[in-house]
Amino acid sequence: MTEPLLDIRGLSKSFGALRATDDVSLTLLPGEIHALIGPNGAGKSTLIQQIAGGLAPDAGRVMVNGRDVTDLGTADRAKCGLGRTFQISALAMENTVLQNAMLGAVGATRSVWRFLKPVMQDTHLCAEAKAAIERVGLQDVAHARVGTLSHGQRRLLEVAVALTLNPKLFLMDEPMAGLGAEGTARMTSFLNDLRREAPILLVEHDMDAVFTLADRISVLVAGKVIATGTPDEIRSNPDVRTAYLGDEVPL
Amino acid sequence: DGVKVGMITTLSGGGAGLGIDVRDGFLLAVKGNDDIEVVIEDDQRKPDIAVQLADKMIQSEKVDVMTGIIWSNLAMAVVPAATAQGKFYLSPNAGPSALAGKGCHQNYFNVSWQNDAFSEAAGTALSGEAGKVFLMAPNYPAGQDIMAGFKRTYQGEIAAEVYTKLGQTDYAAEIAQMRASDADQIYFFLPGGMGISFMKQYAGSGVDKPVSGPAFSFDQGILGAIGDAAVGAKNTAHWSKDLDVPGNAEFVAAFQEEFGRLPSIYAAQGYDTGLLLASAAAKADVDDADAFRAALKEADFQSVRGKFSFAANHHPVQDIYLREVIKEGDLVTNRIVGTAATDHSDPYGADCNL
Amino acid sequence: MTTLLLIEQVLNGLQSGIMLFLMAAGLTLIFGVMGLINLAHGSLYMIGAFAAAAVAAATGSFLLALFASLVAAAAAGVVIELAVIRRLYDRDHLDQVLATFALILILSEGTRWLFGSFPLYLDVPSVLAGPVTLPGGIAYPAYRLVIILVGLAVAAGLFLLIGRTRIGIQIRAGEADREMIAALGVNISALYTLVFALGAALAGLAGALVGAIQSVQVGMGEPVLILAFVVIVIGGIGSIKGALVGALLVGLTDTLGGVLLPLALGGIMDASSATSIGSAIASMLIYVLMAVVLIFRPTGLYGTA
Amino acid sequence: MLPERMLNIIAFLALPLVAVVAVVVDEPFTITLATRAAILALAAVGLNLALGLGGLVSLGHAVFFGLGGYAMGILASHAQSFTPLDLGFVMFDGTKSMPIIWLVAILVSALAALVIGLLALRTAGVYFIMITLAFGQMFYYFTISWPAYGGEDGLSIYVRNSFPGVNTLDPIQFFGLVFAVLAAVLWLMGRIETSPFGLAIGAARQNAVRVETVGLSPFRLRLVAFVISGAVTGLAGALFADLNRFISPTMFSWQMSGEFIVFIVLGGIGRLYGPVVGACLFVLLEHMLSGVSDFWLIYLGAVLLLVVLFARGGVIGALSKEGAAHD
Amino acid sequence: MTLLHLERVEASYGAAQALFGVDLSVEEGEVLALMGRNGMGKSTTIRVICRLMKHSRGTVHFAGRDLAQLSPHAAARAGLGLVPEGRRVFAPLTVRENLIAAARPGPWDFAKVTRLFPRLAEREGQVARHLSGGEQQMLAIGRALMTNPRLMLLDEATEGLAPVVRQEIWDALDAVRRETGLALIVVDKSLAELGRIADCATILERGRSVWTGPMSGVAGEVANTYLGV
Ligand SMILES: Nc1ncnc2c1ncn2[C@@H]1O[C@H](COP(=O)(O)OP(=O)(O)OP(=O)(O)O)[C@@H](O)[C@H]1O
Ligand SMILES: Nc1ncnc2c1ncn2[C@@H]1O[C@H](COP(=O)(O)OP(=O)(O)OP(=O)(O)O)[C@@H](O)[C@H]1O
Ligand SMILES: [Mg+2]
Ligand SMILES: [Mg+2]
Repeated sequence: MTEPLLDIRGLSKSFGALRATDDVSLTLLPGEIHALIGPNGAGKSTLIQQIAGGLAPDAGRVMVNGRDVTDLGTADRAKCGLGRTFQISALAMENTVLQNAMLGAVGATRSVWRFLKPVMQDTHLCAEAKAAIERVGLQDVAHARVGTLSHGQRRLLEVAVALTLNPKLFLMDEPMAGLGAEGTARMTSFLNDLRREAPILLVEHDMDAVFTLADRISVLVAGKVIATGTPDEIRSNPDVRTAYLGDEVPL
Repeated sequence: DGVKVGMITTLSGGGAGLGIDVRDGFLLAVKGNDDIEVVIEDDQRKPDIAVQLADKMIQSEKVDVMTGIIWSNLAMAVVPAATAQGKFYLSPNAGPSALAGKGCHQNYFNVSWQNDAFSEAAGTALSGEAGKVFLMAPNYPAGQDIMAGFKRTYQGEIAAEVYTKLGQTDYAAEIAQMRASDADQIYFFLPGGMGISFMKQYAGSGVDKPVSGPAFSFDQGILGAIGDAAVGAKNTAHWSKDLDVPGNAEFVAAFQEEFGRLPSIYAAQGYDTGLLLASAAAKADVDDADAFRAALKEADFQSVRGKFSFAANHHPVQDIYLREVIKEGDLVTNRIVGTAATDHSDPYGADCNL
Repeated sequence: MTTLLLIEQVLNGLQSGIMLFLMAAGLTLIFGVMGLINLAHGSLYMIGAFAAAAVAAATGSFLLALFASLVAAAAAGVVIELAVIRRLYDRDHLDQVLATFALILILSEGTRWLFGSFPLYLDVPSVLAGPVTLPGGIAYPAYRLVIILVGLAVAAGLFLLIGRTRIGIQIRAGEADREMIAALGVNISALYTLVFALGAALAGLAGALVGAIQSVQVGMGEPVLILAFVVIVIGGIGSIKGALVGALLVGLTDTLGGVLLPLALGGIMDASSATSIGSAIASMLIYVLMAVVLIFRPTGLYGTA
Repeated sequence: MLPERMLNIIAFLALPLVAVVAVVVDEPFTITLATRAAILALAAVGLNLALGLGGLVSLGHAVFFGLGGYAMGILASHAQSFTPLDLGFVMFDGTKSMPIIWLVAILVSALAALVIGLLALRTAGVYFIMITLAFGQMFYYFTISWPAYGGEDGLSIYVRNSFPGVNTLDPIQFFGLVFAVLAAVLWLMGRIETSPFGLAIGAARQNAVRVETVGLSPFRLRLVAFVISGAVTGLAGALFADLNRFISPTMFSWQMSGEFIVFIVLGGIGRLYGPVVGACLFVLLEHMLSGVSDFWLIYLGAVLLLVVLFARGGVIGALSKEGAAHD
Repeated sequence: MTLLHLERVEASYGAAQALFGVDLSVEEGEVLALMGRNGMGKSTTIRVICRLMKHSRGTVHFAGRDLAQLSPHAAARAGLGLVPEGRRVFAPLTVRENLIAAARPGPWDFAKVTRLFPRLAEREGQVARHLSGGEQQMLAIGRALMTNPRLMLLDEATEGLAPVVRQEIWDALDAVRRETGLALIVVDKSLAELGRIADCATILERGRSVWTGPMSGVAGEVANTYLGV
C-alpha cells in the first residue's frame, strides 16, 4: 500500500462542553479525492482548521508526507505542502486577481525578503501566477480588483492561489459553494484533473459533485466519523441517509 | 527709525490666558509709541514652533528685539539662539536658572523674575512662624527649581516633599498625605489648572492647614475660577494691583478700561517689558547695539512694581511682597500684607560672567 | 505609612477609578459599542463643564447647571453627528481620527472664543461642600461620594442598556454590519444619532460633575480623552464591565503608584532622588499597565477578538 | 483632474522650487519652512510604510522621532561640552558629524522599533493604536522627568552639526541635504512598495489569513515593516533636531504622532507621496492661518474637516482621477 | 395583485455598470426564481430591490409604492426580508441577539424560528462568529423570517447547507407561503430544488433580463443557453 500523504490520528477539539471533533482519524492517499461530508456543524471546518494549523487540537497528531506537523504554525504547514481554500473567501480584496496569485507564487518561492525588485517584473513569478489564473479560467479578469468580482469568481481565485503554491495536497472547504451549475460542472472536471497532481481532501455539500469526484467518502456526524467508504457504500448506508443525505441522492 | 519687536507667545489652546495677558500688557505700554513696531506670533506652546517662529522673526521680519515667551522650556529653546544671533531678548515671564547663571548673555534681559525668586522670598517670609512645611510641585524642572528656592531660604523643618505628575487633576491622594503628615503648613507650586483643581479639592477635604505658594497659583486670571476656596491663602509676588507705587493705579485702570478685566501679574510684566523697551528706544538707536544695551541696562522706567533695576546678570533686583487672597465684594483678589524680600536678586548671578 | 492611611489611599484609588469611569462612560458607548473613534469626546466633556459653569453663574443652581451640561453636550452631539460623524461610519478608522481631531480644534477654540481664555468658576453645591466622616474615622469629601454614586449608576444603566435592551442589541448589530441592520428594517441612522447624543450627554455630565472639583478651562478635555481611551482599551472594547474594571485598575495604579513608589525607592536611595525618580516612574505607570495588559491579553481584559 | 503620477511629480518638485525662489527673493525663513515640511514629510513617509502599506496604525511613532532627536542631542551635546558619554562599557566622545549621528539615530530607533514591535504586534486594530500610544507616553513622561538632558526644558545645541562638503549653516544647503535624504527615502519606499515584500505586507493588511496560507508569517512581515518604518522616522527626528538646533520631550508627545497620521490622511492614505503632500499642506496652513486671528485653529480644523469629508483619498485622491487608493 | 415590479432597471458600482435593463415582477404569494450564470447581476438586482444600492434608471415598485423614495430600513419595513449573499450575520452577537435585533411583530417569532431550525436553539447563547457555515446560513434565514416580511429575498440562502436541511427549508418556506401568502425571490444554484418550489423564473444575462416564464419552461434549450446545463 502507498504511504498516505496526509495522515491524521485521533484529532479532538472541544469548545467548552461541545466536542467539535472527537477522535477523528483519516488518511489521504496519493492521487485520490477523499470527500468529507456531514451535517452542518458536524465539525468539518474545525477539522480542516486543525489540519491547516489555524486551531490547535486538544489531542491527536497531524502528519504530512510522513512529517509530524502538529506543532507547526499555519505558515510552516503551508511550506510543508499544504494548500487550502476557505469556506468563506479569504483574499486581498483591494488587490488584483493577478496580484493575489502572485502572492501565492512569492510564498511558494520564498522570495518575500526582497525589497528592491518590482515583483510584477519578475518574469518567473508572473508566469507561475498567470498559469494558475488561466487554469481556473480567470485570465479575462486578471487585472480586475478582487473586490469587484462576483462571488463565484472569487471562489475560483481561491483555487488559483492554492495552485501557485504547488502543494503536495489540497484541503478544500466547499469549493463549489456559490458556483452556478455551469461553474460547478467546470470545477468538477477541474478537480478531477487536479487530483493527479496532488490529492484533495474535499469538504462539500454538493452531492452531485461529491459522488462524481470522490474515491472515498468519510461521513462526520457530531464530531465523529461514522462511516468511511466508497461512494456506493456511503450512498446506501442508512445512517448516512438519515443524518445527512435525506432523499436527495437516489440510490 | 524705530525698533521692531518680535513677540512670540502662546495665544491659542489651553495655556493662552497667560500669553494674552502678556501681550495685552505689552501693547498697552507701547500704545501710541511710533518708535515701536510689534509683530506677534502664536507659538501654540510648542517648542519647535517657537524655534521656527524665532527664525522667522530674525530671518524674515528682521526684528531687533524679541520678547513674549511664557514657558521656561520654550524660552530655553529660543533665547540662546536668538541672543547668539545678536538679537535682544526681553523676558516678560519665565526665568530658567540656566539663563541666569552660566548661560547668561549680554543681550538677554529678564524683566520678570528668575524662577526661584518668589519661593525664595516665601521661604524667608515663612521662616520661623510656619513650623513644619509640606512641599508639593509638579515633577518638572520649573517645579524642582521652585521647591529648591524655598528650601534654600526656609529655616525650619520640611515635613514632606511630594512631586506630582505634570498636568495632574486629582489630588485626593496628596491631600490624604497632607492630612496624615505632621506638617503645620502647605507650600505648593501648581500653575494654571492644576492649582485650581488642588485648591478646590483641598477646600472640600476638611484639612485646614494654611496654604501658601508662589503667585502663579493665586493670580488674578485663575482666582475667579477657584473662588472662595482660595480666600486666606498667602502668596508671594513682585506686584499686586493694590501696590501703592506711582503709575500702578493708572495701569490697573487703563488695563481694565482697555480689556474689560483686571490685570494679572503677567499683564503687569508685559506692561513693564513694554515700558522698558520704550525707555531704551527713546535713549538709543537699536542699530547701535552697545548703546541700546546700556540703555536697557539702566532700566530707566517707572515700573508698576515700584523700584526695579537689573543685577549684573540682567535679572531683576526688586522687592517681593507677601499677598493674601481676600474677597472684595464678590471679587476674589489679592491684597498686599507685607514685604517678603527687599531688593531680592537671584543666587545664580555668581556664575554669570557679564 | 499607617494602615489607615493605606486604606484611605486605596479608597482614593477606587474613587478616582470611578471618576475615570464616569469620564469614560460616553466614550464607552460611542467608541466601545458604536465602534467610532471619537477624539472629540474630550471636547464634549469640556462643553458640558462650560455650559454648567455658565448656567451656575447665571442662576446659582447646581442642579440647573447639571441639566444644562446634559442639554448642551447632547445638542452639540446631535449637531456633530448630523453634520460630520454620520458620513464617517463606513469609513476607515483613520478618517474618523482626522475628522474628530479637526473637531477638537474647532470646539476648543470655539469655546475659547465664546468664553475667553481664562478658567471659569464652577464649585460644588454648598450642601455637599464639606467632608463627611466614614466608618473608621476617615474624613471624606461628601461631593466625591456623590460622584461615586453617579458613576456606579451610569455603569449600571449602560450595562443594562447595552447588554439587555433591544436597542442595545441593535446598536451592536449596527456596529457589526450597518447596511445589514438597515436592510432588516432598523432605522440605524436615527438610532446612531440618538446614541451619539447620549454618549455626548454623558461626556457633558461628567464634565460638569468632575469640573466642579477640577478646573473648567479650555483644553481640560484632552488628558481626559487619553485616559478614557486607556480605560476602555484595558477593559476590552465593547465591554461595560471591562471599562469599569479598567477604570478601577487605572485609578488604583495611578494613586498608589504615586504614593508608594517614592516610599519604596526611599529604601534604596536618598530621599530626594527617591521622590523624583519615584514620581517619574509613577507618571508612566498607567501606560506600563496598559502595555502589560495588552501584551498578555491582546484584546483587553474582557474584550473579544 | 490630473493623472496621479503628474501630481506626484508636481508635489515633489514644489518643495525645491519654493526653496530656490526663496533664495532668489531672499526670504530665508521660507527655506526654513520648506525644510521643516520636508523633514516632517520624511517622518510621515516612514510611518506610511507601517500605516499605509501595512495597516499598522501607530500612534507612537513620535517615539522614533524623539529617539532620533535625542540621539542627535546627546551626541552633539557631549561633543560640544567635551564630556565623554559613558555608556558603561565604552566611553564615547560624542560627535558633531551628521552621517554618524544619522547612523546612530537609525540604529537606535530601529532597535526600539524591534522591541516595541515584538510586544505591540501581538495586538491588532485599535488595541495596536493604543499600545503604541502607551509606549509613546512612557518615553514622553520619562524624558520630561529625566534631568540629565534638560528634562521638560529640553536641550539646545547651539550650532548645527556638520556634513562633509556641505555648509549646513546655510539654509538652502541644509535644505538641499534634507531634500536629498527625502528623495532617496521616497525612492526606496517606492521600490519596497512594488517589491515582493510590499505585495506581501499589503496583503497582510487586507487579510492576514491569506498570507499565512501561502506560507508567510504576517507577524514577521509586520515586524520588518515596523522596524524600517521606525528607522526612517528616527532619521527624520535627527534632522528635525538639527533644523531647530534643539530637542525636547515634545518630540515624543502623542500630538506629534497624531500629526504624522494627519499628514498621511490629509495627503491620501496608501499613496507614496501622500505624506509629502500632507506635510507640506499642513505646514503651509499652519503658517498662513496663524496670522489670521487668535482663533485660527478653528480655520485649520475646518479645512481638515472639509478634506476628510469631501476629498476621499486625501488631497491627492481629490485632485487625481484615481480616487481612494484603498479603503 | 402585483407585489413587486421592476422595469428597465439599471445600476452601477461606481463607474462599472452591472445592470443594463432588468424587468421582473412578483405576484402576491408567488415564488420567483432569479437565475443566471455567475456575475450576471442576480445579487445586484436583489441589492437594488432592498435599496442597498440605488438604481440609476428605471422604476422599482413594491406594494404600490415607489421604492426609489424609501431608505433601506423603510423598504424593509414595507415588507422586504433579505437573506443576503454571504450570510452577513452579526458576528459578535449571540444567536439569540441576532434574531431579536431583527424582530418585528407577526407570526414568526423566536420560538417559531428555532422550531424550524432546532440547531439554532442549541446554539442560542453562542456568538455568531463561532457558528459553522451552515449554522450561520440558518441564522441568516431565521433572521429574515423574524422581520415577518411579505416578500422574502433569498440570495443563495441554502449555500453550504446539508441536503436534508435544504429540503426542510424549502418545505418550510413552501408551507409558510401557503399559510401566509409570503412571496419569495429565490436565487439558488440547484435547478432541481428550484423546480420544486418556484412558480416562475426570470433569467439574467449580462445585467439584462433575457427570459421570463413559468419555472417548467426552464429546461432543455433555455437552460442550456442561459445556464449552461
Ligand atoms: N470557536 C468556537 N467556539 C465555540 N463553538 C464553535 C467554535 N467554532 C466552531 N464551533 C462549533 O463547533 C461545531 C462545528 O463547527 P464546524 O464549523 O467545524 O462545522 P462544519 O462541519 O464545518 O459545518 P458546516 O457544514 O455548516 O460548515 C459547530 O456547532 C460550531 O457552532
Ligand atoms: N462591489 C462591486 N464593485 C464593482 N463591481 C461589482 C461589485 N459587485 C459585483 N460587481 C460586478 O457586477 C456584476 C454583477 O455581479 P452580481 O454579484 O450581481 O452577480 P451574481 O449574478 O450575483 O453572481 P454570482 O452568482 O457569482 O453571485 C459582476 O460582473 C461583478 O463583477
Ligand atoms: Mg464548515
Ligand atoms: Mg450573487
